[in-house]
Amino acid sequence: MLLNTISNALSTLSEPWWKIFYDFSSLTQAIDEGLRSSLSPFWAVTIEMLIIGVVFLLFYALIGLFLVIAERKVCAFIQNRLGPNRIGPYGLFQTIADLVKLLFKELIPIKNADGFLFNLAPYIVIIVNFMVLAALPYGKGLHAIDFNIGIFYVIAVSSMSVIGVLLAGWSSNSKYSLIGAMRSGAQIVSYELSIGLAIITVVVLAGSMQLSEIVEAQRTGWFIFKGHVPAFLAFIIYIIAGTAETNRGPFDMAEAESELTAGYHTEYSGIKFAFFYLAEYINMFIVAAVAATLFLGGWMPFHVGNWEGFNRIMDFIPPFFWFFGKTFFVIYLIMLFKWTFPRLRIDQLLTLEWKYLLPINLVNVLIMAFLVLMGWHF
Amino acid sequence: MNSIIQYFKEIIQGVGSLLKGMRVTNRYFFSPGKIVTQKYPNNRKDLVMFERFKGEVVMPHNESNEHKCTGCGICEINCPNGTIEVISKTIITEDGKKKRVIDKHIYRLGMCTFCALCVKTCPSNALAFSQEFEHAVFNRALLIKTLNKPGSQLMKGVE
Amino acid sequence: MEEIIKEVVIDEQEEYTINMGPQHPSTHGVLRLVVSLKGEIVKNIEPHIGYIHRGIEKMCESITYPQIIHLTDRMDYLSAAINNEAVCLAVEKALEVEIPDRIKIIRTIISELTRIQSHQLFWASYGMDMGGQTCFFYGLRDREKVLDIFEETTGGRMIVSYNCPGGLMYDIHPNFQKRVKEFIKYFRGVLWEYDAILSGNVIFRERTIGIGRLKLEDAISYGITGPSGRASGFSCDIRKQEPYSAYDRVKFNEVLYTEGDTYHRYLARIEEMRESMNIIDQLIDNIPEGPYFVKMKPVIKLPEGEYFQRVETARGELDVFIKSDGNKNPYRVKFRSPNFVNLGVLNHISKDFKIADLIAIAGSLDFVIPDIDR
Amino acid sequence: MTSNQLMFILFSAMIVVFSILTVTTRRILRAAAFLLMVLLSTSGLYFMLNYQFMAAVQLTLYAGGIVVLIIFSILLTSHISQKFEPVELKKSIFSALAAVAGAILCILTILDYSFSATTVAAQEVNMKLIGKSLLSVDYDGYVLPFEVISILLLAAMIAAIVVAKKGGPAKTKTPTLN
Repeated sequence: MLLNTISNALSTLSEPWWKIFYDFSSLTQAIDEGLRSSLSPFWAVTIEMLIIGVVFLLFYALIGLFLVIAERKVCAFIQNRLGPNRIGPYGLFQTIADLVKLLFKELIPIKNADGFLFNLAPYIVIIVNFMVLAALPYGKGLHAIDFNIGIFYVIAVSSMSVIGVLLAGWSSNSKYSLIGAMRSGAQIVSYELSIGLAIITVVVLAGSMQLSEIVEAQRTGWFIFKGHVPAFLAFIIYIIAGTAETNRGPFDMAEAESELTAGYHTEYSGIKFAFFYLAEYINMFIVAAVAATLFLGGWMPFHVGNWEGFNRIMDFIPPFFWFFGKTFFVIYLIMLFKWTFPRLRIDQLLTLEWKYLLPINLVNVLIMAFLVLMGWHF
Repeated sequence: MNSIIQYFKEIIQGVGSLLKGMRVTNRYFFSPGKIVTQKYPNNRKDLVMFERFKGEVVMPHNESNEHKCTGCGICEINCPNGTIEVISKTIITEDGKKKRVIDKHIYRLGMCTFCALCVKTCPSNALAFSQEFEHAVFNRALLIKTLNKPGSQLMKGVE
Repeated sequence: MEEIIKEVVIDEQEEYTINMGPQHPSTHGVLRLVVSLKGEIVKNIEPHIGYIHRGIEKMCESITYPQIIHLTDRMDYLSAAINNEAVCLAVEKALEVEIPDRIKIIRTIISELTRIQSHQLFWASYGMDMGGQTCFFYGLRDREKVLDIFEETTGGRMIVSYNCPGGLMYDIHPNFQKRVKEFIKYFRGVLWEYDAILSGNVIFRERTIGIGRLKLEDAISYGITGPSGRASGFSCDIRKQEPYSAYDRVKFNEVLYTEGDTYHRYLARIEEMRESMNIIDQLIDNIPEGPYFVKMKPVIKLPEGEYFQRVETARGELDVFIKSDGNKNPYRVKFRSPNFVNLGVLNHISKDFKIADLIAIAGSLDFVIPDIDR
Repeated sequence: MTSNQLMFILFSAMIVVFSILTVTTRRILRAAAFLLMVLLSTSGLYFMLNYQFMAAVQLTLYAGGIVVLIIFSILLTSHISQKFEPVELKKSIFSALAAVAGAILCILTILDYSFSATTVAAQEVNMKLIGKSLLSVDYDGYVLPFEVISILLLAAMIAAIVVAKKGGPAKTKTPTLN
């Protein structure tokens, strides 16, 4: 019945199917109308929620698996290696095999651990990820919720992922885990400031917190070009702070394997470990996606002034692909950080935040506000 | 004022050094020709080991199943950890003389440290290293090898 | 943040201990460090060794001199050829054998190649300790080329067993000179990457400069040798002080720094790779023709007495002491291994630093655990 | 029943259950975790009301800020094996009475107020409006409370630094953050 409704809805689409890639709103509206016409509002909403839930579950798993293999391949190429090359063409199914392995692995119970919190922690991290993913604009009209306060919501929700890490570290009843959790707590809490301020710089430029409006405001030019130096600085700071926020790259103090073996998830095994592992990659995706949305124009194609022909060609690439292209570019940057730099020490990490990023950021916001007041941006 | 200049100088120098490192890694990412990985089990056919590679000790036999081992036991004496055991037997040759020849030359690959003393000290050059390096077996007993082939004989002219 | 952790420690204890090892990613083997921590500050380190003790010195008493060589390979497996050389030199000294130039020069080249590959692995694993995993693969990529040279000539990659009393096991491979020259050319070309990725990196410098400072007098009194000692200004290069093999005929600088911190211990090794390449440059074209071994008696018996030989391995001074009672087996063999002595200073220089610094300091001392335990 | 009602019931049930769990659990970090759930459910209610700004503030300040702070201080001070003693009977009776009295008072007050059903659909609050009123000096502007709270927080921060510094400078060779 449900499938019928959806296929009916699809058949009412006036445009050819590939046009969907340019504007998803017609598709989503068609499904919505189809459901509402044949069902009571309660069931219509429930089914819509279910569809979105399933889509995000799939999306989450796919992105996670893809990013893991991507990271392994990227780091392999950086290090003059081939990377996974056994399972599937070019080893592309390696992560699926890994996932299956992790699913079947024993979940080792920890003596004297706080079982409830120990089991809860990975889910907190995962749920937070889902909540953020729902608010991102993936393409034109491809938006689960378009909040008025979009970007504020993203910061608010992502600030909670640290709780999962802290709980995991504490409840494992292991010293390595506890030190890892402490470090990551200090790190995430302080780098949130930088992320927030970098985002505020963009919000000042855009004049809105709604993600769809922010993207729309970049129709005439991406913010990284529009807001010249301050926007560029904010972008750099955002990338650095975002890398730190996801416990990655040179900032992976929380799991520093040469010091703390694996930090806060030392004691986790099997699928619960996989949750943390996956969450780290989804976090990276979120950071990159937000960077792409705020600074690189989201799903907006790249336009240059009045080169009509060039702009026309750019418009041919669907917005969906623009979004993911930009996101993966930022992800590549973040991976490059991780595979190039040695790890910082915990006090250097905090020095970097409080002595360098934060003051520069504050001044940067001021400059940006001044630019916007004077109307000096493009 | 000086400290402010210092502050920004530090930042610029730091970022510069980071970019330098990223240039190296980025360049390698985009140069797939530099990949050094060998796809090992796939390249078995054209994988050539160096001729001196110490894979395992073997006793070369010629076409007529003859080896050069006289059973003197010098390799056994020289082996630092008892890897080699030479079991000889006495046979009566055609002209009626008693002669000691090798019965079994036992080589325990699992204990070998590849010091090459046996190969080097062998007076008749009966032993050599092969380039075989895939030694993994499921049963440890398979690592105990008899180097002289069944029915093999001492090469003519080797004493 | 640090402050808070320091004062309100878990379970209201002042200090708590963490077992680092025997299995830990950054102890490079089976070293166990019992670390007392106050927050993240290291208060005391107690190394527990012996997890890989094989009794090499005792084993030497029951085997002949040529057989000892293969055991020395397995002490400091990264300086295998240099360890071999030490025993060979001691035996040759005892027997008063005149060693031809060809052997001396080949030994020196192999030793310096060993030193280079050891420092390459140091660079690789040190980068890994500091969290830069790419260093590990670049280091191993370059080391592979040295190992190929070894494999072609000696038949072994790490465990070479190339020296023997009276000379060498085999003559050098015909390709040897060509390949060594190719390697030197290649390695000179990629050494700047080492600086770009690690030495010059601001994060790395911040993490190592001024950390784990070892004073000159401490270096001398603890007997820290090798690049770690020379970074503190302790001129302890045996190659300069008691030249053996062909070191008296080459020109090279002893890498000396005065700072003695982690960064300079690291830098000393990088510079030593350059110096080693200079030494090889001077020798590689001047290998005279001749035999590759001196004919020795089939059973080597050392005259009664005590014999001593010092060599400079990649990690410091290796001393071999042989006491012979005239038999074909030594009466007693003692190795003064550099790693065991260098480990002794770890507690002294890493006190009051953070646990992350401990990793950096321990890494910069460049331990090879089998050499500590023997 | 509409989906709105269902969600409302779900959220309120979560709030009630987790509140009770928060005060009855004998492990301190679990209490913090349950408190987090309560705060999350509350912000869920705000989201239902389409009052997203408030919901996000609830998330950042309470869930992301206060609870993290609480958990952090628990991490620093208590060990995993610590449990609270069960409360004495007398104490629990008194606190139950106090709670019931408080609940009765609240319920009476709520019942006293006649909630007129509105037909207007919930509207999203304009962000610009919130921003302007936060910085306005008019009668309904919030600039004065905003500043007062800022000064209060500043004072608290300075006090925290002073308290933390009491032990004297750390005797470490590396610079620590202060």
